[in-house]
Amino acid sequence: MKANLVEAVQDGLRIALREDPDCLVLGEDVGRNGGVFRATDGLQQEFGDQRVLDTPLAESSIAGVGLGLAAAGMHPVCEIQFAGFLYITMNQIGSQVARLRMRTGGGLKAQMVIRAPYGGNVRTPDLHSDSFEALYAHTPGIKVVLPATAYAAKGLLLAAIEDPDPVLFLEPMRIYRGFREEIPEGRYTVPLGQARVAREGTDVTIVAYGAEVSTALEAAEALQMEHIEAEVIDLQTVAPLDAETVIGSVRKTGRAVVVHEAARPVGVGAEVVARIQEEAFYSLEAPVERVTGWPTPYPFVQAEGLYVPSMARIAAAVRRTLSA
Amino acid sequence: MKANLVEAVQDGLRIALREDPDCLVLGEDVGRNGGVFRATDGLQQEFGDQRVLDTPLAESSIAGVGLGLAAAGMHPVCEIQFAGFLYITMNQIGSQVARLRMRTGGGLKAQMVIRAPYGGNVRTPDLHSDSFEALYAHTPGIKVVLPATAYAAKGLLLAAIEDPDPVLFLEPMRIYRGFREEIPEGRYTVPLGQARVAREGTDVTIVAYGAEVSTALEAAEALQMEHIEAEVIDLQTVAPLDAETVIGSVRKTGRAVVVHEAARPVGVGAEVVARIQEEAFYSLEAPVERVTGWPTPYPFVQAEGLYVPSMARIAAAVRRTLSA
Amino acid sequence: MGYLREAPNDWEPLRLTAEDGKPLPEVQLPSAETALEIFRWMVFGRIFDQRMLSLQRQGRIGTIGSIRGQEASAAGLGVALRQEDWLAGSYRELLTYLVHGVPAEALITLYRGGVPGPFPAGVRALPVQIVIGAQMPQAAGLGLALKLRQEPAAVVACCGDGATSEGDFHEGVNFAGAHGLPVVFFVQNNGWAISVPRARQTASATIAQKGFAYGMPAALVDGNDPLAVYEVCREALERARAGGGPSFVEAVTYRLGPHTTSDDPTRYRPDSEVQAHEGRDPLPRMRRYLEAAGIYPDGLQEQLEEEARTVLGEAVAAAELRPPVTPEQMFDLTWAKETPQAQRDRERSIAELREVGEL
Amino acid sequence: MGYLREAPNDWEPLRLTAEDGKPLPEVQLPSAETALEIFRWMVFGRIFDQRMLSLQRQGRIGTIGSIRGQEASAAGLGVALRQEDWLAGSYRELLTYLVHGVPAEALITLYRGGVPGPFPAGVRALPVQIVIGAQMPQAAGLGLALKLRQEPAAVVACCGDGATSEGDFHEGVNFAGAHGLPVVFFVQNNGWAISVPRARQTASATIAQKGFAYGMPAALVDGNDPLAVYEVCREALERARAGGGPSFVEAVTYRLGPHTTSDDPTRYRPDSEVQAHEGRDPLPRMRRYLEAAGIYPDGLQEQLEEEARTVLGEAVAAAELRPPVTPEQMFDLTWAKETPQAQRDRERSIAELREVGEL
Ligand SMILES: Cc1ncc(C[n+]2csc(CCOP(=O)(O)OP(=O)(O)O)c2C)c(N)n1
Ligand SMILES: Cc1ncc(C[n+]2csc(CCOP(=O)(O)OP(=O)(O)O)c2C)c(N)n1
Ligand SMILES: [Mg+2]
Ligand SMILES: [Mg+2]
Repeated sequence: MKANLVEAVQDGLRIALREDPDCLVLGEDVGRNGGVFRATDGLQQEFGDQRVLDTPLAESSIAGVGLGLAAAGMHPVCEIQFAGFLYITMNQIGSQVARLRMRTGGGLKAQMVIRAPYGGNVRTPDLHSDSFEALYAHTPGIKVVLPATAYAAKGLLLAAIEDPDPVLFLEPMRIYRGFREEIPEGRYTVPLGQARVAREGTDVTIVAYGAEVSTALEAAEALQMEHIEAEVIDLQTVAPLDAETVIGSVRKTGRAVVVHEAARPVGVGAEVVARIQEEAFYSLEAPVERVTGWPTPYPFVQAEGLYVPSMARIAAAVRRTLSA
Repeated sequence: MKANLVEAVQDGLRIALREDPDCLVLGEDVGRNGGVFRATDGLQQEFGDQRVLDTPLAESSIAGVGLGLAAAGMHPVCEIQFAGFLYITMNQIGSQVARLRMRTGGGLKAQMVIRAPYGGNVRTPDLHSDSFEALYAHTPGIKVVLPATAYAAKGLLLAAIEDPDPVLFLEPMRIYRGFREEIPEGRYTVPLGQARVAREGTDVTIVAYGAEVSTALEAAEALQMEHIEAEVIDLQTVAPLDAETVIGSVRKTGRAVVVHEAARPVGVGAEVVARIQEEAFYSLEAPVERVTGWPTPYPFVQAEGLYVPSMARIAAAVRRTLSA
Repeated sequence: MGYLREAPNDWEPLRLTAEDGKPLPEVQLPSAETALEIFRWMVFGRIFDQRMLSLQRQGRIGTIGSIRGQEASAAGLGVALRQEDWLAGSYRELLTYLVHGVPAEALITLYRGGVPGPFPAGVRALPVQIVIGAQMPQAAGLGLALKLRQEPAAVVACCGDGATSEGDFHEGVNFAGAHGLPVVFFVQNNGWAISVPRARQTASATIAQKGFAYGMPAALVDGNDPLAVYEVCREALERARAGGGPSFVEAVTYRLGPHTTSDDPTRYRPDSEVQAHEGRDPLPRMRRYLEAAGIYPDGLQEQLEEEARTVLGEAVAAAELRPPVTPEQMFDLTWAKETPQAQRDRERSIAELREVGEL
Repeated sequence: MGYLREAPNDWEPLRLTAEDGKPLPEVQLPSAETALEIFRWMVFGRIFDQRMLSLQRQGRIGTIGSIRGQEASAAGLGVALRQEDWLAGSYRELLTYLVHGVPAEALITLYRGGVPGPFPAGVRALPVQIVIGAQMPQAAGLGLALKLRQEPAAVVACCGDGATSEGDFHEGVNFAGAHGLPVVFFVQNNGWAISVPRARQTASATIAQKGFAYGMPAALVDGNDPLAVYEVCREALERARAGGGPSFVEAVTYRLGPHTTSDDPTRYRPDSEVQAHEGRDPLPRMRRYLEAAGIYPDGLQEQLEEEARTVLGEAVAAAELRPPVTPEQMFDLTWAKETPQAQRDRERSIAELREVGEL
């Protein structure tokens, strides 16, 4: 079937609801409205309002209710309407969901998924464009997954729902409807914790995830004209980070550029750089570059195009590492 | 005067309350009880219950009320009883306090300090030992400060209270009463955003902050027996990070070890490593090592002594970088 | 058995006028001047809404929420405020912001993705809140500042029915209650939180009675009766300014338009419901009141509409003349006092943009 | 003027027995068997508290909260629970955890800084919560699961008076109300949240009436009258199990001991207050009831104390025999399904510890 990213998410949810009687979907406006991005469109009609549930407007409780459901053996998929509101769920997820297994000596598990659209350059209001994966990637006990394609979105989501650990699933809003691609009908999974080589190359490694994978691939295409062959790694899971795939690539290329749209300081990019220099130090021929959001809050819409890493900024960073 | 770290904090608060009529202190149990660590002991007696205020048990409102006070021109110092509860304040601080200036085009300022004791190895209950500086260091718009000595605690706190930007001030609980030192009477400040060379050395740079500075210094002393001269940098402010001081040291030593007790992935250590390799790449003779908490939640008390970086682990990392 | 006490359900919304605009018996009404002032702002709000929706359709501003149908609540509250009072509201209270002195140009700039501030000197308002509920504890903080400084002023903290579910709503109202702060909590219950109806937001019979849970007096008011809204707010605000502490007001109204320009309300609410509420539009109701009271000059509405259009035309023009936000501005607005390293980092970011010609 | 309605203040705590232990007129009392069961647990709680405080003083466990004075609430609630009900409580409900089937050894292990779980099969309880209020939405989630699966069971969500100020308290109770979930919210109002007295926590006249703000029935009960607590909880739990939805109970009691072993209550509350409450100790009150009812066998309390000491002695011994937590266990407990990289990272951490002989 052909699907764009948000349709792939919807298809994944439908399959989980059909095949797993313990699965249910909850969040703000996920019911009759089908979610503000239509990710849950039609699900309440098909599965009823007991399995596709509108919640009160209260994100901490969405996560906390999810924990309770999971503790009772269900497999909730909670939607947070925009990733910016993941600040509000930080306590329930960080202090509770991510630690339920530890605190109960493995007696209770938090098999649950928290989905949220994330990212910028879509001219949304205040706090609707933020990328908070780093906060949760610093929070061991929850896996953090960001698909970059429709295929990965469905496969990773189904893997996340059946994973016994809690998973934060961040969907790149900017490419929700960016492109349609052929994806398999029915259930398939893409393994969590495994990066993917999105493009092979020999001269430099570009590490990206989510919406920035497309931008990185465009940069790689452009660089090809300059006879630069960039390898593009799509992390897919940023926690636990699949450092090995990145290291393997950098050992080959000797150079790397890490890309994300979240603010620069203490972002996932820093972790990737730290890993590379820890494990591929002697292969490195130039400093690893980071192309990221600035060290400022996510800006006003009029400036956001300059904040989110562009193809040009990625390409320039590649050139810098090559001439270093 | 002689003071330990918590007494230095108290002295700083007293001076601010005396000299700045707009300053006030609020939090849970800060009044008659003087704070669970006595950091506000005696302040309510001296300044009354209008300026030293017990709040309801609700951390998000402590931060949010702080914002309101600051917007009206006051200089609140909010206490969060333990840093573990900074998860709860993430939304008010991240989406509100850190962005008030931006959102109002500079019209309103959030001149406020949020204090919290942080860190482990003190046999406290669940979530009372966490270090969440990385979450806030990834949140541009708020400065994140962690004193390592009584002298710095008072000077940095007074600087934070008079700084026009919001400051998260994390006090190392483990050394609250660890040692007494001579500190000046009356007002003095230690500048924010500036790291400090805690010990000079030539062979390796150890970067630490908060309670781990003492441990790093002990490690440096031990290494001296092996004729290794370690330079110890106390970051003092982790956001915005004073990379220049670190870089300067690493340019000299060619090797570095970064230490913190927070969980390893996407921690402040990763940022320090990224900075070092970005700006001192050609001086580096070995991979920068990180000695940190594990990639797990903060553990049960019985295992915490192995989680928090010890002198032995720091010294071993130094030896590894030297033999790399 | 039978120890549990059932939650009471004994509220009637306060009204000063009937649907036909006629005053109810034995009520005290605001002055003609006040009534006209409220009407003027209601008309301004209606035109502002039209204008914003049309700018959005033309791609000249971003997503915006419609305020149509809620002008009585917004203007009744706004006119009851004094200059020295603080306003803490959200995207649904744009009209109250305008009444309180925030220039239309600032709001248009905000929705153009620009820097909306600073507001003019003396306009006491927090930024237009987007994070639902976050303004509530902040309002308590403003109230605490007024109390500590013994200023005879009040704070009004506005939110929607959906917002009452948020933890921050609770913490903010409770704080103000516990410390007896001069804050009026004003909930516009417009029936919906995007697609979630009021009844599924909370099982409480009224939102008004939530005030009791925080130990403060409360009122339930017909939010389409601007005079009732005005009088209730005036009482609550005066009480607050006089040191009488916080209070809680639920104004029952209806959102006639979509939640925002990205919303399709036909997915979740029946046309018949909307039609019924169109018949209760507060604007003609207020006009009927003025007419019945004999204080409606011929052609007033048309004239006010014209005036509003002129003011807004100028505001749009001014907003569109503002130069777009630069990265430098974003850095300037991140720190009031940049550390040396923050300055180096700024330069580095700017250089990166320059290198690729994005600046 | 006069539109605001004052918050009501018309609650009297429910009691089945007077302070002297005599039943009040015309009340229905639980069976002798139930009363004795409650008493047995109250005695167990008292001895447990003594034992934990003494272990703490000996440095054999960490900081612990005292539950003395609150045994009536904790045991009355606990005995009203059925095996299939879920318990979501905090450090102050240790006795309820014990009644509900959590072994003393598990709790002692928790306070020894070890892994307290898993609880025995069939014991439905969330971990002992330390983050104030966090259990409330979780309890709603458990309730939702029971509702969806149509299990005739209930959830009890416990917290303290201070906890009612937290956003999570609000969100959890509201969720249960909005979705009509089988959850009983049980607040032990012990007068203090560390040093903050109940009156400064919220201006609400009672905590009980907060239930109304969520549309659920509520009760205010004398928390030192274990029979009243039991009967109110039984009604609330049965209602929930039968599909009647959530309810809200405030039990007014008093913390006779320090907040925790790190607390010095003389800093913030007068001895006279504590003395007055010592006179209302629920344990002798319950004993007086049993005696007056003629169902108190000679020497019962001493015998129960002895039994409790034996059980606890064994539990302490067993807990102290458990090997200390290893880093490997922490990694095992972080992920149920470790990714390949997580496994490599674990090995690296362990190797680092081995290198320096810390393992
Ligand atoms: C914390 C948070 N969660 C979710 C949203 C998305 N959102 C925007 S408006 C809205 C509904 C608000 O309903 P209500 O409080 O009734 O106000 P109304 O829009 O009806 O005026 C939601 C869910 C948000 N902006 N902030
Ligand atoms: C979120 C959070 N904030 C603060 C604390 C510190 N703390 C522990 S117990 C307590 C007081 C709790 O009071 P109450 O809810 O009345 O329960 P009680 O201890 O009286 O049973 C506080 C402030 C905490 N554990 N969690
Ligand atoms: Mg609404
Ligand atoms: Mg209490």
